[in-house]
Amino acid sequence: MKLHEYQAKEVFADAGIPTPASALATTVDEAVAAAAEVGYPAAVKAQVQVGGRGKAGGIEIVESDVEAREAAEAILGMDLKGYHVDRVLVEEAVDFTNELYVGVTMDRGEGEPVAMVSTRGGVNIEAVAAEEPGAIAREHVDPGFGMHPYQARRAVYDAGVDHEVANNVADVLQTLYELWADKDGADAEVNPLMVTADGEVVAADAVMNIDDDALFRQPDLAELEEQAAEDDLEAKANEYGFDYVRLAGNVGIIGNGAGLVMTTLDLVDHYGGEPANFLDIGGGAQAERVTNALDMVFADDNVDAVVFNIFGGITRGDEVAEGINTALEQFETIPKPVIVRLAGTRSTEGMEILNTDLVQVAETLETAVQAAVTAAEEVDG
Amino acid sequence: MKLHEYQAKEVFADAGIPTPASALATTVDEAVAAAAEVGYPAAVKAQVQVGGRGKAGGIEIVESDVEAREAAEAILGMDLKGYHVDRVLVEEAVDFTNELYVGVTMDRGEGEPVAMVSTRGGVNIEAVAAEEPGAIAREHVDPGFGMHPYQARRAVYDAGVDHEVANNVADVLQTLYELWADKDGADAEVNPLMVTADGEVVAADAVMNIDDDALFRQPDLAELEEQAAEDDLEAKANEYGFDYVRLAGNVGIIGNGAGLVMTTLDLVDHYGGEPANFLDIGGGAQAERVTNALDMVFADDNVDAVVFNIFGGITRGDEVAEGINTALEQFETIPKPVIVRLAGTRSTEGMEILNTDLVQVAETLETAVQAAVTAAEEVDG
Amino acid sequence: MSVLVDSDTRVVVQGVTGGEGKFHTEQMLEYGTNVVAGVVPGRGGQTVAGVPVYDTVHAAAREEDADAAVVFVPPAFAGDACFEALAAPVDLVVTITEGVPTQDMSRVYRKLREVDTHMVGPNCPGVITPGESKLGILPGNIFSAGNVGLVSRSGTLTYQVVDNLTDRGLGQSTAVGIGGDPIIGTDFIDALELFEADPDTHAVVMCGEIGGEDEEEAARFIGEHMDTPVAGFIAGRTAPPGKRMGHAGAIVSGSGTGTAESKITALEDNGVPVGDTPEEVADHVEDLL
Amino acid sequence: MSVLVDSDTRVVVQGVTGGEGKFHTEQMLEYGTNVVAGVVPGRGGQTVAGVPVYDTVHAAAREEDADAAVVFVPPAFAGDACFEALAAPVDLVVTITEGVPTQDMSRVYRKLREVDTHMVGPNCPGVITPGESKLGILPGNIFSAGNVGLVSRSGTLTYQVVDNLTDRGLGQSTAVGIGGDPIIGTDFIDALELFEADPDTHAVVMCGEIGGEDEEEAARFIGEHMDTPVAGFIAGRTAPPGKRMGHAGAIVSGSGTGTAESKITALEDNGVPVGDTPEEVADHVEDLL
Repeated sequence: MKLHEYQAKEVFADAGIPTPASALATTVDEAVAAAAEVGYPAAVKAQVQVGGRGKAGGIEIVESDVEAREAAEAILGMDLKGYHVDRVLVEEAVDFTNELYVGVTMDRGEGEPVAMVSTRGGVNIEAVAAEEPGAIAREHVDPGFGMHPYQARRAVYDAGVDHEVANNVADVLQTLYELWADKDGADAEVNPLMVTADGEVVAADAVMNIDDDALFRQPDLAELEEQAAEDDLEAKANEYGFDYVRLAGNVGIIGNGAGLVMTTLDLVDHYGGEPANFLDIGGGAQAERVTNALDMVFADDNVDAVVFNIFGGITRGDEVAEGINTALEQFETIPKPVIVRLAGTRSTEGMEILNTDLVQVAETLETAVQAAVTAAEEVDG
Repeated sequence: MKLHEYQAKEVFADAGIPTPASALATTVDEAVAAAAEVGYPAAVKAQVQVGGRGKAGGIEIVESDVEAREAAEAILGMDLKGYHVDRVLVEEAVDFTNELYVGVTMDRGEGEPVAMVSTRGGVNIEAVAAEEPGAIAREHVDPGFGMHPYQARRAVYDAGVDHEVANNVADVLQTLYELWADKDGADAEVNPLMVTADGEVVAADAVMNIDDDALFRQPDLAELEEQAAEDDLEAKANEYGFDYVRLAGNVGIIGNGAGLVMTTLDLVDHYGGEPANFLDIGGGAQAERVTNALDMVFADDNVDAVVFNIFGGITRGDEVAEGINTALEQFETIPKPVIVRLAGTRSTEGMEILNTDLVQVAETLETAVQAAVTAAEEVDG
Repeated sequence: MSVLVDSDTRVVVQGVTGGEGKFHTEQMLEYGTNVVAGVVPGRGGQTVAGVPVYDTVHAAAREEDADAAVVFVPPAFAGDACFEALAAPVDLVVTITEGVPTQDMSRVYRKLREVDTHMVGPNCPGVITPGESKLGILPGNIFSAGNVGLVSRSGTLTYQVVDNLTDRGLGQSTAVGIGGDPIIGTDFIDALELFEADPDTHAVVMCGEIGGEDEEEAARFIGEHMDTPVAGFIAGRTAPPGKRMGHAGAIVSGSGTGTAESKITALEDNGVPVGDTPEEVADHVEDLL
Repeated sequence: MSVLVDSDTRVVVQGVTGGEGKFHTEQMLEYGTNVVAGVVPGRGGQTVAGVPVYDTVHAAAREEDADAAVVFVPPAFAGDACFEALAAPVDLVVTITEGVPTQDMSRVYRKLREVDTHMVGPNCPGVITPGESKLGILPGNIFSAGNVGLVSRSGTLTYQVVDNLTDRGLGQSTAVGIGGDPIIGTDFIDALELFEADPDTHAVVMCGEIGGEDEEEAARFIGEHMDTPVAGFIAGRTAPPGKRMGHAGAIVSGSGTGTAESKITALEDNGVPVGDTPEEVADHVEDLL
């Protein structure tokens, strides 16, 4: 779960990290009033969960009420990399002498958290990491002890931060780590952390992503969650609790287990077709989930044929077959050809149950995919 | 630092450990009103930081306003093992079916915390530990990770706590550990943790001792601190910041460093005298501390002679000598003979500076102690 | 022979009274797994599926000589359940639970490095030595005993590949589903090391997927340290960059690493033939044996 | 030879710009200690007492090849300073600071068990190898080089005993002030082990005091594992039970253990003569050599 910039800044500010004066606005009038309140120059920033907002026209610096109104009118309601902008953060534009980066994330390879500091803030830090890894000081943190204060200091001095602001930056990093740990962070970043002429530091941007698996114990943050799906089908997938990704092709794919579904996609490609989606219905697929999955894939106008591939471990083939029958019986006519392949637990029973008036069956993964590719070509042709 | 029972209960209750309804009273009328409020039967409990209050008459169970008044009149103002009782805790008397013990302390030998549970609560747990160590389940805690929930459960089940209340007891132990860790506890105990007929648990007593060295980061608890010194001299020692213990003999002892002062006591005994006190003025003894130390020992009517033994490491002999001179010059007549022995850093210079009109000097620890014992005998005789 | 589990493995099931825990305990018993105890705090003294229940893993290990644990407890308590198993101690912990908070696993992983216990998972289908013992939720009927080791990040994909192997008469020594979470107890290299040391494993299949660097590192390990031949499969060739596909492992970062291509190249560079389809993987294994 | 420190020991002083830190750095340099760096965050690049200052111990260890650290930082920061020294890493940390919260030391102690570094203290006078190097606040002038090892829980009592030894011409190989806090890095047994392994230590003096069980355990260690003869001293024979005398170690519990009598008996039972006075300790050492 990604927090919006304004949400992350509120969390950071509550923990004591300095942030600019700011206010959220959902209308142009609110935005102008907010700009007047925080004072000029002010920044008007689109609140969408996507990188590169500035270059895409989502951030404007304004010097007057007139400019604030123009910027708010331009940004509110705009489509920014596929996301609709329905709110802006209006904040004090900080006068800075330097831009730093501080961040905390989980190093998967090491299995432990890592805290990072760089004097190369204000830019794409991934690019810095790739091109000049030495420009980022890293401290791996023992998750038993948490980050020792000396580690925050060491990262800051190793990164070459000026002595005048080193203590302030170390404090921000320590606080950021503690937030990350307390709030089940996936990533927590300040980029840039601006250094002002009088040696203060201010978090000019804020990123805070929360581990979805830990939201159950972060009720305050879970409340903030909101759908930021790119389109209606992805919104529907969220509602149904599916892992779903929409793609460009015309072969609809439903399966259980991420690896097997990805493999099905790969086989569609391998046999000359183009996958229309990734849809993992997960383990223990009951009739309702099967119905929902078919509903989703049928609703995608791009889909010309569907391959339904279930390998039963926990999932029982007979239950899936019943689900498919029940789901399809609701349709007067089946909108797109469906090829079903069941394997594993109770798959023989399942294959026997399947209503072959409604679906085509296949014995193996390979033949199922080939049949779906062929069917899609026929429809498409 | 020891919290009073009522203070510890407030801390425990704030953290979610069930405690009986209660109110603090400093007058008889308040006590009667409090008893009426919590309901009868009620317990009237002297708030002094000493064990065995019950046997000493410091706890009474009362059934009516009349009994509450009698108990409060008897307990308020009483002298309980040398402590003056100026407040009582009046609380609901809990009807129990079982008394358990739960506690957390630092195991010095292992260098890590230990959590303990026993079904032998309500009695002197030290005696249980000595006579039947198996009756106390122990869990050593990794101070990096803190106490894992499974450890609380394991301690509770290993102790043989009934299944019906095991979860509740495990919760109390977990909370107690977290309090102990968060608040820099030295010891945290609930004895007894009462089990009621309906399977609830209630902390009928509460012990919370705080690590004095950590009070700087426990401002809320440091505020609670109050002098509970047994007598005026010990109160004065607290004021001066000395480690001081009053003893029964007539040879006053001042020195630097606990081990050396204890050794000086031992030598007084060895040479046939009796130590009047332990007084460690610590390192870096300046004139003011020397003056204060002499003031304290002179103020003890039991003292007939004083041995002043300083071995300089950080402490400089010349500074100590000046301190002694300055301190003694304030007296018109020196009230008791003072034998001084200086060794270590700048001791030669110190010995030269000493005003031998006011003090007697000795070259070695042994001769200094012997001289003091002799002087005390002469005065005493 | 085999790795991690065999018919002597004495298993305790944590969370044995839950829906999944109970169902799969019955399935494991039916398969022949030596399930000697279950653990649920407060349920000690009861019996589930004919197996005695204890309040703590410690007591189960002590009373029933259990040396392996399978964790079915809900995600919020799974980290603690792993710590409990490690402290019992047992030699192997297989954590089936899906959705365990990553920071909990980071703490468990820290502890794992200090102890001798192996851990597999979380979010994994488990470990099976066909004909001897299975710990987890793998469908026993698709496996057959033999000499092919299998290690995989994915559940149902594993079943697919095993199905193809079994169809050809290529039985398995042991199959290890390591799980797709960001932090796992046993990674590819750990499993490959075990297979390399097992004289009865004559070839190994490694099923990877997009995301992370583990397959690349495993490829280097194979090149440098393994004599046993390995065949590979990588899922996610057609996954677009930046999209999260299912579990945490299946995401392609924007840069050049973590892609199917980089993984396939790394494997092939280290002498590992990679199949385009599960069927082709079985072909490669036949060639290698 | 000697234990823990010698003239090759390269020392970094943490908290070198504080009052005590600066004074004792000068004292150490004057004694001949090879102090190569100081550390104070934010003061890197400065010089104190002729010694270069770094922002981190890591940088000091890297740039100046420091292999030992002396900690003079205030109690609130001392635990962190110990962790910093352990991570640098250095081979020896001597923590002088008094009043470090016990829970902080418990965490440091946990870390100590995982690393190869020795730690002495906290709340200790330090370590000295006479004529070579001293790390801490011990008054160098009372020591003389020789073959008697000394280990003590107490500061000024150590000086007293050393004074008596030096007076008789009984020089010291190394003196280790282990400190009287509840949790310390090096205990009696650790120090005795080092002395036993040192061919140039021909006898050892062990100064204990009332409280805890360490002296009793050390006595058993001596009886079972030491060929080098040991003489003992125990302070607090006249201390009444239940009274806290000075630092945390000096408290007698109500029961039979932790008393001077139990410690003296344990030592004597293991062949360690115990002096009634510091003077008598020197007598015993003369007899043992």
